[in-house]
Amino acid sequence: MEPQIIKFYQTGSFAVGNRLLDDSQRSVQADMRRSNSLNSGHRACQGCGEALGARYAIDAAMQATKNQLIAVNATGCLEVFSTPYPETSWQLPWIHSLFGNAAAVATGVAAAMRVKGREEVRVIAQGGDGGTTDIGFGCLSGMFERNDDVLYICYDNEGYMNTGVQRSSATPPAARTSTTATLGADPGNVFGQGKFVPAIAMAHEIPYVATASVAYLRDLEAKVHRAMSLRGARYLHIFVPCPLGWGAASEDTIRLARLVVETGLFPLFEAEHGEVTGRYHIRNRVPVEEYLKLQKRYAHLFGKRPAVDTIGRIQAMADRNIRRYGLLGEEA
Amino acid sequence: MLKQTEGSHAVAEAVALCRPEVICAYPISPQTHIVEALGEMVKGGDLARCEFINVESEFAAMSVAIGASAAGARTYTATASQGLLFMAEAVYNAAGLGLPIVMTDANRAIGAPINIWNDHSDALSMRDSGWIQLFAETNQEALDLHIIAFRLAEELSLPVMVCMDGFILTHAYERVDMPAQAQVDRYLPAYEPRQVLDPRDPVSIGAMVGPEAFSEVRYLAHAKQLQALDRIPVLAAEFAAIFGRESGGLVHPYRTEDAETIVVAMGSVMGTIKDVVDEMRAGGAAIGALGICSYRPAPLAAIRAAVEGAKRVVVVEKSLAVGLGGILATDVRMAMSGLHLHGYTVIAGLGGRPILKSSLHRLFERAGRDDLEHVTFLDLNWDVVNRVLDRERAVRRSGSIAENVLRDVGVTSTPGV
Amino acid sequence: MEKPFAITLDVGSSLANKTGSWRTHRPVYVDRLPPCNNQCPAGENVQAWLYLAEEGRYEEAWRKIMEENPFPAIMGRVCYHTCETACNRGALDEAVGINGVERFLGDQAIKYQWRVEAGAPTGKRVLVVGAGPAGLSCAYHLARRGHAVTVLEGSDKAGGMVRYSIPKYRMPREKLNAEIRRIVDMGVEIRLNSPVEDLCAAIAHHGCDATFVAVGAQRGRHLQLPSTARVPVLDAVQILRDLEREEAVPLRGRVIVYGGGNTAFDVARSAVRLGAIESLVVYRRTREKMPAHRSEIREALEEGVTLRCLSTITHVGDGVLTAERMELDAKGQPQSTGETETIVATTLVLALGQDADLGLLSGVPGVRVADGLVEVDRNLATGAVGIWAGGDIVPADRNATVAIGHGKKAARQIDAFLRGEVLRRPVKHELASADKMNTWYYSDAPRAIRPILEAVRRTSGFAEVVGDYDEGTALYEARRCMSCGNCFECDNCYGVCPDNAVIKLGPGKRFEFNYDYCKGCGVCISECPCGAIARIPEAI
Amino acid sequence: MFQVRIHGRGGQGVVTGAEMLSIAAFLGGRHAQAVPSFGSERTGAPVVAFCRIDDKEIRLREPVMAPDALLIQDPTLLHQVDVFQGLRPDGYILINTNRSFEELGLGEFVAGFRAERLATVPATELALKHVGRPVPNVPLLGGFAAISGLISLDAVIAAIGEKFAGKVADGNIAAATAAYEMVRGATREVTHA
Repeated sequence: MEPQIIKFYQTGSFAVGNRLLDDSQRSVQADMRRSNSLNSGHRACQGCGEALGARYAIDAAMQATKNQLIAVNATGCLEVFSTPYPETSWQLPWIHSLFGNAAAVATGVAAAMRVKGREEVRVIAQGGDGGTTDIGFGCLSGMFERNDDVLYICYDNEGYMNTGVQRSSATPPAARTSTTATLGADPGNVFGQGKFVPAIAMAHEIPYVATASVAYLRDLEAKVHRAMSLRGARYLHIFVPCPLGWGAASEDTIRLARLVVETGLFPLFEAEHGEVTGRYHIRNRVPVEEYLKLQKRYAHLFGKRPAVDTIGRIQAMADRNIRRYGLLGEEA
Repeated sequence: MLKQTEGSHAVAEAVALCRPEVICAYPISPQTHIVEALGEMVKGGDLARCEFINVESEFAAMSVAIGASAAGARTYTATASQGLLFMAEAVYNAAGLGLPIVMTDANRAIGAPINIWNDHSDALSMRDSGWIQLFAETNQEALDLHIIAFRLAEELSLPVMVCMDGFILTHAYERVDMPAQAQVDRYLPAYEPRQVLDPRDPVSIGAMVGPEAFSEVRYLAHAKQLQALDRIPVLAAEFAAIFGRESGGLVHPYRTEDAETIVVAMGSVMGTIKDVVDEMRAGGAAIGALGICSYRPAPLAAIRAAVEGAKRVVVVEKSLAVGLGGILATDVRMAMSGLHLHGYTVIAGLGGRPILKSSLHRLFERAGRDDLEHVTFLDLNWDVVNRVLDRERAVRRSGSIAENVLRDVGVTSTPGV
Repeated sequence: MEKPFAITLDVGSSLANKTGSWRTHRPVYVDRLPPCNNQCPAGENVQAWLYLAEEGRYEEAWRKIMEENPFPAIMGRVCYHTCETACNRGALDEAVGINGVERFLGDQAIKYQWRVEAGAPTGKRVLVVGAGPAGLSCAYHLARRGHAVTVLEGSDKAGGMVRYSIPKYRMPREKLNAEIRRIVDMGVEIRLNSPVEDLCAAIAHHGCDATFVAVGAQRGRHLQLPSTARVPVLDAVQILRDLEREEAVPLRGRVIVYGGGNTAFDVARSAVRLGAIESLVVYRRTREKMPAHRSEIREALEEGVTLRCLSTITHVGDGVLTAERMELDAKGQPQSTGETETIVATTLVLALGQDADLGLLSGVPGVRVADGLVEVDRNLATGAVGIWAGGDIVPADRNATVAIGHGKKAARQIDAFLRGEVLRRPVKHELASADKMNTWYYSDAPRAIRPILEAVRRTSGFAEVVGDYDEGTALYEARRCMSCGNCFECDNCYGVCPDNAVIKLGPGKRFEFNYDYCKGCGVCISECPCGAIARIPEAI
Repeated sequence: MFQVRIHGRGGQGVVTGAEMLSIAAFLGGRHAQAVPSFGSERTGAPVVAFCRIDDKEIRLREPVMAPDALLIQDPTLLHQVDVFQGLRPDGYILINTNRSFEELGLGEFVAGFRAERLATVPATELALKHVGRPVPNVPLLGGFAAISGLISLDAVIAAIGEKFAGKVADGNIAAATAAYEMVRGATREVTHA
């Protein structure tokens, strides 16, 4: 992640804007002229992390490309809430084809632009975790392997929210979904399954892979900018809380997106050609309970008899991430 | 220019003459030679300004095609059989979005049991997808239909599938008359998309449409196909004017004028049927044939006009609606509704079973005597079938029918029960 | 473009869908009361002037202070800055160095000779008795409002206790003089050497329409100690006054200061500077109970002052004092133990507090005095119409900042009185307490350390002990302010709204909610760093 | 219509042989249709290909059931597959072998056929010599031109030019020419016998 070079300011680089900074150093979201690529009137739930993540990412990409951008959208919440006939919230050329083919459709758009000599027009494909890590995975891997000039953005809310909160391969262990009931000996989603697609993306040795969270806007925007400065296949995996699916308060969306990072459960890093080149160092490490407790999908871990073992296993996952990605910085 | 070449190669050359901008390729027999040849032309520079993309599946092939077409590129791909089914979701989607993609389907059976040989099960499974589906009788027609297909697709903003029999045409070396680039350019103007993804005029393509408008959207798709019924003959006539030969159109009647028996079929088998018709005509039989070129849209009026003077209609089709009978035959019956004709359905050539002239002779003779069942399976090995059926009546057990048939045919070494 | 029906849509058409109807609660922008402002006895709008200072707009920041307090340079030195104790940032890392920034701004004003103009003349005349911080503050605020002010001062210099009880090492005189000069330059007349003995007479003499009395408490309390010898027993107030007049003071040898207030420490620290062998503060309770400010005690100890707590002096002998050890009872009150010890002493200084001399009020009808203090209402009005009192002579904490606050308050009341208006008390905003903040957004930024004069150099003279912030440091400190409860245009609400329902109005204009689209999710409220958005239920 | 059936094994260029035959016929002004007996055979498995030659458009799409000529690229198939099925009594047989029909044990079988329409040619040997690889298809076409007169050696050489280039084309032309000469010599002997 590109460090923002500022002296010291009241809000540093954490808030969206900063009136003390030069315009060019402020976030895209602080800009009155931001494109609002995903406009008001969309039908996302209150506090939707995906709606937020999509506007953050696409606005940044719009800025990076001087609005020469086309978006391809997989089926999912984002698609459904943004384009119910007769209204669309998108302000840029946008196409939705199917659930599992956003990466491939984007390849096609990029090919068309190349053949027409309009290489200044850039292409983004986007989808939820279901459309990315599960059903769209084949097309995604194919796009990576061919190194097509596409930035694929996965908005990860850890489940099939559009269809009523079912488990996906991005659903974390112990989480309750409508297909991982909190019943039996191991309630919620099982441990030892699922996949972390950023790491798989890295295995394709594509030019750029990064993770981001809607709670770290400047970092997210810097990653989009970095991605758009490169050609070839790029992947950005953005953590976007789902208040509905997770049983969280709508106002806690960003708080959750922050805590998941500060616990170590979701590492923020970036990688080029398969090698990690940067990571966010946890600023204020917190135990996983602080994150889990805010969500009803983990309610079965707490209560009168807390599931200490299970919480311990989740903490171990966070600790492993911290070790693996060096999330505590030099003092660690 | 006349040349002796493979059907696949002829199609590839014709596609190249159409100046495609994006081609997606995924290997599946018997379509591979087409995209191989195109890949060579792109890589070698003979086909300039074209992106050739090796995708990871047919689903991706059609998806890439969707993206490219929506972004305003003239787009082509080819597939067959399982490949067509694997891309089925995207096939429907391309039609729903009204994207003028042209695709070759090198017709092939669908498994299980896996079978690489020719029949029409694949294409016909997509009959309701919203694509225009044109069937070629010869390699000449196959290459001509691709040129017509791009024109038709782009005029209507609908995808067109050109169907040609796998192996029988794709792998056949025949004489074809390859058009000149100037001719093709005269016939096929540059692609001007009806809707396009372009930052200069942004739109959202692919909205979610609810009950309040979905029926209307579907009706409009239907209306567009009906429009195609008018355009296809016109485009065939224009084609004839520029290229000097008949290709395309809705149907191809052959000696139907005074025919009492009219054989209806699609694809390359029409050649064999025509030979048989000639031979039977020489023997005094009043028989003719009707080739269907435009399967979708279904040319109901043209079929009706061609058959209404006859006494009987024999539909010979390389497809089977399991549990019903004919697929093409059902369409033909619809065209005949109200006409008092005998209608016979013949299921033939499944999975590459040769359709022999001798068998057709016997078949049509029986038909002429109205001595046919309503649904006939041509050259079926009844011994094998009956043995399996008898056994299954006796023993209730599950298992692979294919395995049992092979055992009875004597191909496997496993002793029979 | 001839678009396919229903499948292809025109961009931005969702604006037709007014999602605001989903809302059950609405966010509302508010200004909450920052704890610093809430705490400031002078009523300074600390957050507001820090906001200006952090943009480098020093003169505007200074003028913001000057709206409440005419003495930033003095405050930046003698104010005990309880605002910093209240500062929400203290819980995050360390409180903002408000006092240092204030001094910086005050000094900037002196350096660049920024001035404040008097208001358009009203034709009214006000008499102020006492040119200490309360009186001068009152005079200043009245002058700003266009009233003619005459200040009567008994001493030969203006400044009151700031001058006469705070040593130079804490309050350099050129700064003090400059800030008083600025008030004089506004047209305020200060008559020195003009003690008032009869207020009614003075009012009649000067023909004024209202009066503010702030003569201060300048008489050191005396304690009659059993004495058997010649150890001189001196009054702390008198010593400090003598120091100011640069008269010789007998602070040599072993100096014992009896008392635990700031005055005691001012004397003890002065004794160190004057070459005393020992400077010992004796106090009858514990160090924690000392009324002196922590910084004062800390700096004194650094300079070599020693403490003897839980001791009372019971007898003055020949070169020695007798002290009795005390114990705290259950209520925290010191109780005798009967155990005594002796302390070698050259001089004993009594610093047991001060009383006011209120003789001038004795003939004023309606003015009541009780326990040595003037009775006033919450608006500092005495029982006599047209007469207000403030500063050390009314019941309140006795320090310069409180006095300055009194001066301002009285001036406002007097102004309303002169205009025939009733001053309406402004609605006090809800406090911007820490729980309303989201401090995640503030960068880690430990407090800047103000340069402190080395102890060796301090003890050898009266140079100012606590140094100034340079501009960079002042800016840094200003920018540590979290702007509690007041929008500082960080754009968070504008950024974090999933529905783009926040309208950014441009620099300095803050934001508006677009209730057509706000779904009421509350993310803006959660993520507002400074707690400037409230959540209220929709009427359903 | 003249129908040719070519038997061989995967890797021996059976299909290519049929295609080149059709090209040669086309170059001779005829209509021709070459088709493989479609399959996914791998190297070594028995393979069949067909070629029809006519003076008018060929519409027939069935496999060649009654060939006018058989080209057998691998004599080991004689014992595995009924290669002679449907062969017309006046048909041509050309076998890739060093041996005679008698030596192959076919003496009795071919007795009823016209002797001048029977020939063997060591096509693999010729291919190895001229091309360097055991691909007997092209020399057999040379032999077929000689035995049948249906296509000319020039047309075969032209067809080779369409399929191959450079040294491979040259080698195949040499092999086809050699086979042509050998078969012509042999059939002349028969004719004159």
